[in-house]
Amino acid sequence: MSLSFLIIAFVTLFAAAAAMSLRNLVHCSLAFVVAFAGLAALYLNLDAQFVGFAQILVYVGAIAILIVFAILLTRSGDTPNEAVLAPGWFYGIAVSAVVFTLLGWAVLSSSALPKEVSSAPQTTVKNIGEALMNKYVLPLEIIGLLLTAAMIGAVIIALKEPSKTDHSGRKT
Amino acid sequence: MTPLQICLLVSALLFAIGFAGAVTRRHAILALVGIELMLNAANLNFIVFWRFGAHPEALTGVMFVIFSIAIAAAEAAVGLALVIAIYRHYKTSNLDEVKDLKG
Amino acid sequence: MIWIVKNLWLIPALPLVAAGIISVNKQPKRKLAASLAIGSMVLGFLLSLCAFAATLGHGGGEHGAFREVFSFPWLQFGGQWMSIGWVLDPLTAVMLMMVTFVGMLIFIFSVGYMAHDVNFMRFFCFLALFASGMLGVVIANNLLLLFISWEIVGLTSYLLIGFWYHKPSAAAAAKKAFITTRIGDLGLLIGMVWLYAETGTLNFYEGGKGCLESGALAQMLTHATIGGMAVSTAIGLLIFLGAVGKSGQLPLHVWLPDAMEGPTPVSALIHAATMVAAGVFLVARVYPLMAAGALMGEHGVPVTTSLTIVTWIGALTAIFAASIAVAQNDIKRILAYSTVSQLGYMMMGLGVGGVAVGMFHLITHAFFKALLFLGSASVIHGCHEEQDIRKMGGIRKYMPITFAVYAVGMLALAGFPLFFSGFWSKDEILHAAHGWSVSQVPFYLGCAGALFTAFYMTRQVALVFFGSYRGHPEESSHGHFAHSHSSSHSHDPHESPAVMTVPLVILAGFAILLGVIGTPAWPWFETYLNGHHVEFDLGKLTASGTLTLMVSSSLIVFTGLGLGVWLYGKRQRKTAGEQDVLEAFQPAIFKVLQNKYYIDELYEVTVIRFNAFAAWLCDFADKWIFGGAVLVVSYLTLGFAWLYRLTDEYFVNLGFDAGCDSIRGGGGFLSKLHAGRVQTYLRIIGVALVMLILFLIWGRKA
Amino acid sequence: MFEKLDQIFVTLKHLVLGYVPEALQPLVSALLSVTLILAVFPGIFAIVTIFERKGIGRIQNRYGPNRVGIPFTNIRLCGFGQFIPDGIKSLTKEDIVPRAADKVVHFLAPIVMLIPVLLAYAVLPFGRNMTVADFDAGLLFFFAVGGAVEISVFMAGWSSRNKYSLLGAMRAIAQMVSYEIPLILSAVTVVMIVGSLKLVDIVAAQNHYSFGIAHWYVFTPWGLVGCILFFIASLAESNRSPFDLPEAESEIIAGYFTEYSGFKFALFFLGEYLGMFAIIGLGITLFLGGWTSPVSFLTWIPSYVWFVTKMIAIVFVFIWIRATLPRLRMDQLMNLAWKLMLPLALINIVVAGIWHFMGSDWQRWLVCAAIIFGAYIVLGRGLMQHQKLGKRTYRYAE
Repeated sequence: MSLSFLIIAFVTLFAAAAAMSLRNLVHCSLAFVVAFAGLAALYLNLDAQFVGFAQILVYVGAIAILIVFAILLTRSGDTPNEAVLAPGWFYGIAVSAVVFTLLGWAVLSSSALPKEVSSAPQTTVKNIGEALMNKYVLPLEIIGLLLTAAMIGAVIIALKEPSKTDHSGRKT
Repeated sequence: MTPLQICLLVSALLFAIGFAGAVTRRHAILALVGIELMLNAANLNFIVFWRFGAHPEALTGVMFVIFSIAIAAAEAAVGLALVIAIYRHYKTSNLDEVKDLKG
Repeated sequence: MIWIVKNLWLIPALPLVAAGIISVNKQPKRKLAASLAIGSMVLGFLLSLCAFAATLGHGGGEHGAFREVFSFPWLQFGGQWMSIGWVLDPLTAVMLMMVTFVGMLIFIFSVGYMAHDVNFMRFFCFLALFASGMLGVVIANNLLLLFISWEIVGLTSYLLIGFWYHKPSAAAAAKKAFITTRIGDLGLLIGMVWLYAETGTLNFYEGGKGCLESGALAQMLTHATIGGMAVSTAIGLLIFLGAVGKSGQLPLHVWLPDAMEGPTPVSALIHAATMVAAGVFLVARVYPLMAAGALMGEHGVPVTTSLTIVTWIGALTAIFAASIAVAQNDIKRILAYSTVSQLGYMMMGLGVGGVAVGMFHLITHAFFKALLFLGSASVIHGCHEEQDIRKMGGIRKYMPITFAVYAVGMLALAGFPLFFSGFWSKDEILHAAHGWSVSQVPFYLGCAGALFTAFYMTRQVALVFFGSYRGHPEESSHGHFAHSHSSSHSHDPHESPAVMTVPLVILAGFAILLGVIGTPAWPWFETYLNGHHVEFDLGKLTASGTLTLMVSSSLIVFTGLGLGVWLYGKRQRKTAGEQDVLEAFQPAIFKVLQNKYYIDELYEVTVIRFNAFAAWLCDFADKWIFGGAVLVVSYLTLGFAWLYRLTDEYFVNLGFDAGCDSIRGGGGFLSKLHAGRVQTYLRIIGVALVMLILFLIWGRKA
Repeated sequence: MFEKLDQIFVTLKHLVLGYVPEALQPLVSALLSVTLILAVFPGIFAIVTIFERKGIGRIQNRYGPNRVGIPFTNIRLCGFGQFIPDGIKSLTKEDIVPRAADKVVHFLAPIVMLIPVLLAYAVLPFGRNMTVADFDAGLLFFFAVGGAVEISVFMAGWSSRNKYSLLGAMRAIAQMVSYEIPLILSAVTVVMIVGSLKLVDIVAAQNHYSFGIAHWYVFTPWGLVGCILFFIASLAESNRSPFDLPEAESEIIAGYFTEYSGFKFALFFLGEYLGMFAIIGLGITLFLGGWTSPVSFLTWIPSYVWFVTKMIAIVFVFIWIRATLPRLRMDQLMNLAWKLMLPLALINIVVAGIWHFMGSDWQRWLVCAAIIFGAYIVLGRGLMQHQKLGKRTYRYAE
C-alpha cells in the first residue's frame, strides 16, 4: 500500500468531514469538490483510470456546479446564524458511529477477504468500451433512458409554476 | 492489515461521515451531499473489490461504478431540482421544517 | 348464361342503394332524393326490358318456357351451404316490367303529390326501399331470399302506412297491417322450414334439384301427414297462408282498407299495384308445388286440394269485398275493397285456370288500379284533402284530364267489353271458372262480383264527377294544415300539375291497350308464360263457349253500369248530408255492408278478446304463481341475511373490533414515528442497517 | 538531419535522464516536460497579448502599442517589448482584497484556476513523441480537468462579495456548462472514427496522405461540422468575444475578477489565455491533424513547429473574431448552444456512424454532406423562426 494512497485517502476523508461539518454551505460544497477529486485520485491510484476521469468529469464538472447553483438559488450562500444541526443530531452521530464501528469490525474480523494482492489488471479504455457495447449494452441503454427521464423530470420539477396572471393575458 | 482492508476501512469511514452528515445537517442540500458521499463510498468498495478481487480482468466492478456514477448524476439532478422546488414552495430548505404532506 | 341473368341482382340493388344514399343525406334535399329514386327505377326498368327481351328471344320450343337461374352459396349452417340466387323466366320478367314501370310512374306522380310534405326525403327513401324489396321478391329463385324481401316489403308497407304517424288512425292502421300480415307470414315461415326439412333445399329451380322440380315434388307426394294429406299439399297451404296475409284474402283482409290511411301514392303503389299482388305472385311462383300430383280435369287444368282451397277463398273474397265496396263513402276505401275483390279474382284465376290466367289479371289490374288510385289522389289533392265522395261532385268540370283518365280506369275495372284490358282478363278468369270441373259456384260468385264491381264503380264516378260540387268552402278550410300554400287558392277544386297528370295519362293508355295481349283470339300472354308458340285465329273468339260467356259477362257488366246510372246518375244528391239511395231502400243491409259485415267487430269480440284474456292469464300467472315463488325465495334470503347479520354482529365483529383497536393503537404509535422528518427515517434506516450487519455476521458465525 | 531537428527535444530529455538514477527517472522526466511547458506557453501568452493589442488596433484603424522595445536599449521591436513592462506592472501592483471578501477562497481561486489548465497540457501531443503523459483516456482527462475551471470561476465570483463578480461567475459557469456539451459531443465523433481516446493515436490516424493532401478530419463532412462546432464552443469555453458576457465591461465591470488586482489578476489573465491555448491545441489535435503537416512535401518541417504555427494561426482567428463580432445576448447565447449546436452535434455523431459503416465508397460523401446540410437548414430555420430573428426593421422618428 503506497504512501500516496494513504495521503490521498487522508485528504479525502478530511475533506469529506469538512464538507459535512462546515457552517457555510459554499465552503461545504468546495470541500465536497476536494473530497471527490480525492476519490478520483484514489481510483487512479487503484489503476481505474477511466473511472477516475469519469468521476472528475461528473462530480467536479457537473454535480458540484449543480450543487453550487442550488445553493445560490435557495439563497443559502451566507453563513447561517441559526443552528445548522437538525434537532436530535446527537442520535444521528451515534448511529453513524455505531455503523462505522460495526463495518470496521466486520472488515477487520472477516475471513472471507482474499489475502494476497493480485497484480494491477491491464484494462484499456478499449476493453471498457467493448464491454459496454457487448456485454453491458442493455444496462447502457437503460442508463441512457434513465438519464433522459431524470433530465426531463428535473426540468419539470424545477420549472417555475406559471403565475395565474399570465393565463389571463391574451394568447399569441 | 492488507491493502484491501485499508481501502475498505477508508470507504467505511467515508460512508459513516456521509451518513452522519445526511442525518445531522438541517439543510436539504447537505443531506443530498451526504448521500452522494455514501454512494461514493460504495463505489470505492466496488473499485477496491475489483482491483484486489479474484478476477480483475472481468470488468464487473468498473462497469458497476460507471453505471452508478451515471445514476448518481441523475439522482443529484433530480434531488437538487426537488430542493429548489421545495424552497420555492416553503420558502425554506431546512429539512426539519418540511414535514407536513399538504402544503 | 346471358349477362342479364348474372346481373339480375342489379335491379333490386339500385333502389336499395338509392334508399341508402337518401337515408344518409341531410333533410332538405328534395331534388336529390326524388332524382335518385326515380333514376334508380328508370334504370331498373331498362334492365328489366333487357331481361324481358332475353326471355322473348328464347321463348317457344317444346321444352317449355325460358328459364335461367343463378345461385351462389350464401351461408353455412350445419354441414351444408345455404345457397340463394335468382331466376329469370317469363313470370319474373313480366313482374319486373310491371313493378318497375308502375313504380316509376308512381314515383314521378308522388313528386307532385308530396311536394309540400316536410318529410319528403323520408318518403322517397321508404319508397325506394320498398321497390328494392318488391323486386327482390320478384327475382328470387329461393324461398329464403323471397322471404327476406317479403319481410322488407312488409316493413316498408308498415312505415309508409304510418307515414303521417301524427295521425293516430294512421299509426293504428300501420300496426294493424303489420300484425295481420305477420299472421300470414308465420304460415309462410313454417311452410318454408318444413319445405327445407323435406327437400333439403329452398331453391326453386336448380337443374332438377330444386324444390319445385319433379324429383322433390314426387318425393314430397309420397309422404303423408295428418288426415292423409300429402306433405306437398300441406306446405302449399302454409305458403298460401302467407299469400292470404299479403294480398288481403278473406280472413286476413281487414288491414287492407285501413291501409288507406297512408299517402295515396303509397296506396296506389303498395296496396293496389304491387305489394298485394306479391301474394298472388307467390302462389304463381310455387304453383308447381300446389299443382303437384294433380288429377287432370278437362282443359288440362290441374285440380288439387290446395288449388281448390285457393279457388274457394278467392271467390269468396271477390264477392264479399265487392259487396262491401257498394256501401262505402270514402273514395279510397271503395277502391281498397275493389282491390281486395280483384285479388280474390286473381286467386280464383290461379286456382281454376293456372298461372297465366291469374297473372294476366294481376298485370292488367296493376295498371288500371294504379291509375284509379292516382286519379283519386289527384281528386283528393284537388279537393284539398277531401276524401268523402258525398262532399264531392261535379269535379268533371274542374279537372277534365283527371275525369277522363279516371273514367278509363273505371271502365277497365268494371270490365267494359272489348276495349278495356279488365274485360279480357276478368273474362278469362270467368271462362276458366266456368270450365272448372269441381264446382260451378265460384263461377256464379265471380259473376255476382262482376255485377257489384260495375255497380259500385258507377256509383263512385257518378257521385264524384257528376252533379254539382258539394264541398263547403268554410268547412273544407279546416283541412289545410298540410297545405300552407293553398290558403292562397280559391276553395274550388283545381286540376293537378302536369307531373301528376302525365303519369295518369300513360297509365290510362296501358289500361286500354294491355287487353290485346290476352284475348282468346290471340292468347300471347299465356303462351308466353308457358313457352308455347302463339297462333292467331278469330275462330277461338267465336267458339261457342267463349262467345256465349263473353256476351253474358258483358251483359252483367252493362246491368251493373245501368243500375248505377239509374240509381245515382239520374238524380244527383244535393247536399253531403242526405242519406244514400240504397240506404233509403234497404237500411238494414246497407248498414251491414257499410260496417263491412262487422268483421272488425267480430275480431274485436273473438280474437282481440281472447288475446286480452291470454294476456290477463299470463299477468295473473306472473303475479301469483311465479311471483309467489320469487317472493318465497326472497323471504328465505331475508331470513338467511338476518341470520348472517346476527352472527356477524355478535360473533365475528367482537374479534374484529378487538383487532381494529389493536391496529389503531399500532397505527398511532407508528404515526408518531412517521412525523415527516426525513432524517428521523434515515436514522431508523441506519439502525436497521446495524441490525442487518449484526444478523449477517452472527448468522455466519452460527 | 531534419529528423534530428524534429526529435531534438526528445533526445535532449533522454540525454539528461541518462545522468539521473533509475528511481527518480519518471519524476525528473515529468519535471523536465513541465518546465518546458511552463517556459514556452507563458512566453507565447506574452507575445499573443501584444499581437492581440496590435491586431485589434489595426482592425480598429489605430496604432497598437508601438513604442516599447527591449528595455535599457534603443531597440524598439515596433512595440513588441510591451509585454515586459506590462508584466512587471501587474506583478508589482498592490494586491487589494475587499474587507467583506471570503479571504481563503478569494486567495485560492486563481490557483485553482491555473492548476487544471496546466494539467490539461499534460496530454496534448506537441510533436512527434512529445507528450508529457500519454494517458489511455487522454481526451477524457482533458475534459475532466477542463471542468475544474468552472469551480475556480465560481470561487472567484462568490468569494469577492460583489454582485458584479457573482453575476459574472454565474454567467461564466452557465456558459461553460452549456458549451461543454457541444464541445465534447463534437469531439466524440473523432473518437468514434479513430476508436481511441489517446490523443497520440488520434494524431497518428490523421498522419497519412493521399494526392499529397493530409487526411485531416476537417476535410470530411462530419469533421468539418465537428471542427466548426468545436471552434465555436471553444470560443465560448474560453470566454472570448462574441461570448465574453462573463467579463462584459459595459455590463458587469470585469466579471468574476472585478475584485482582483495585481498578481492574482495576472494569474487569472494567464489562466484564461493558457486555457484558450490548451483548448485550441486540442482542437488542432482532433481535427487539424495535430503536429502533422497539411501537405506531404512539407513533412520535413519539425512537428512542434507545425503545432505552434497552427495554434498561433487559430489564435489570430480568435483575435480577428473578437475585433469584428458584436457580443451576444444571454438568451441568444443559450439558444445557440441548446437549440442549434447540441442537436447539430448529435446529428453529427450519427453522421459519423454512417460514415464509418458506409465503407470507403464515394457515396458516403454525398450522403453525409446531404444529411448535415439538411439538418443545418432545418435547425437554423427553426431557430430563426422561434427567435423572430431575420431582417431587422428600423423605425424612424417622423
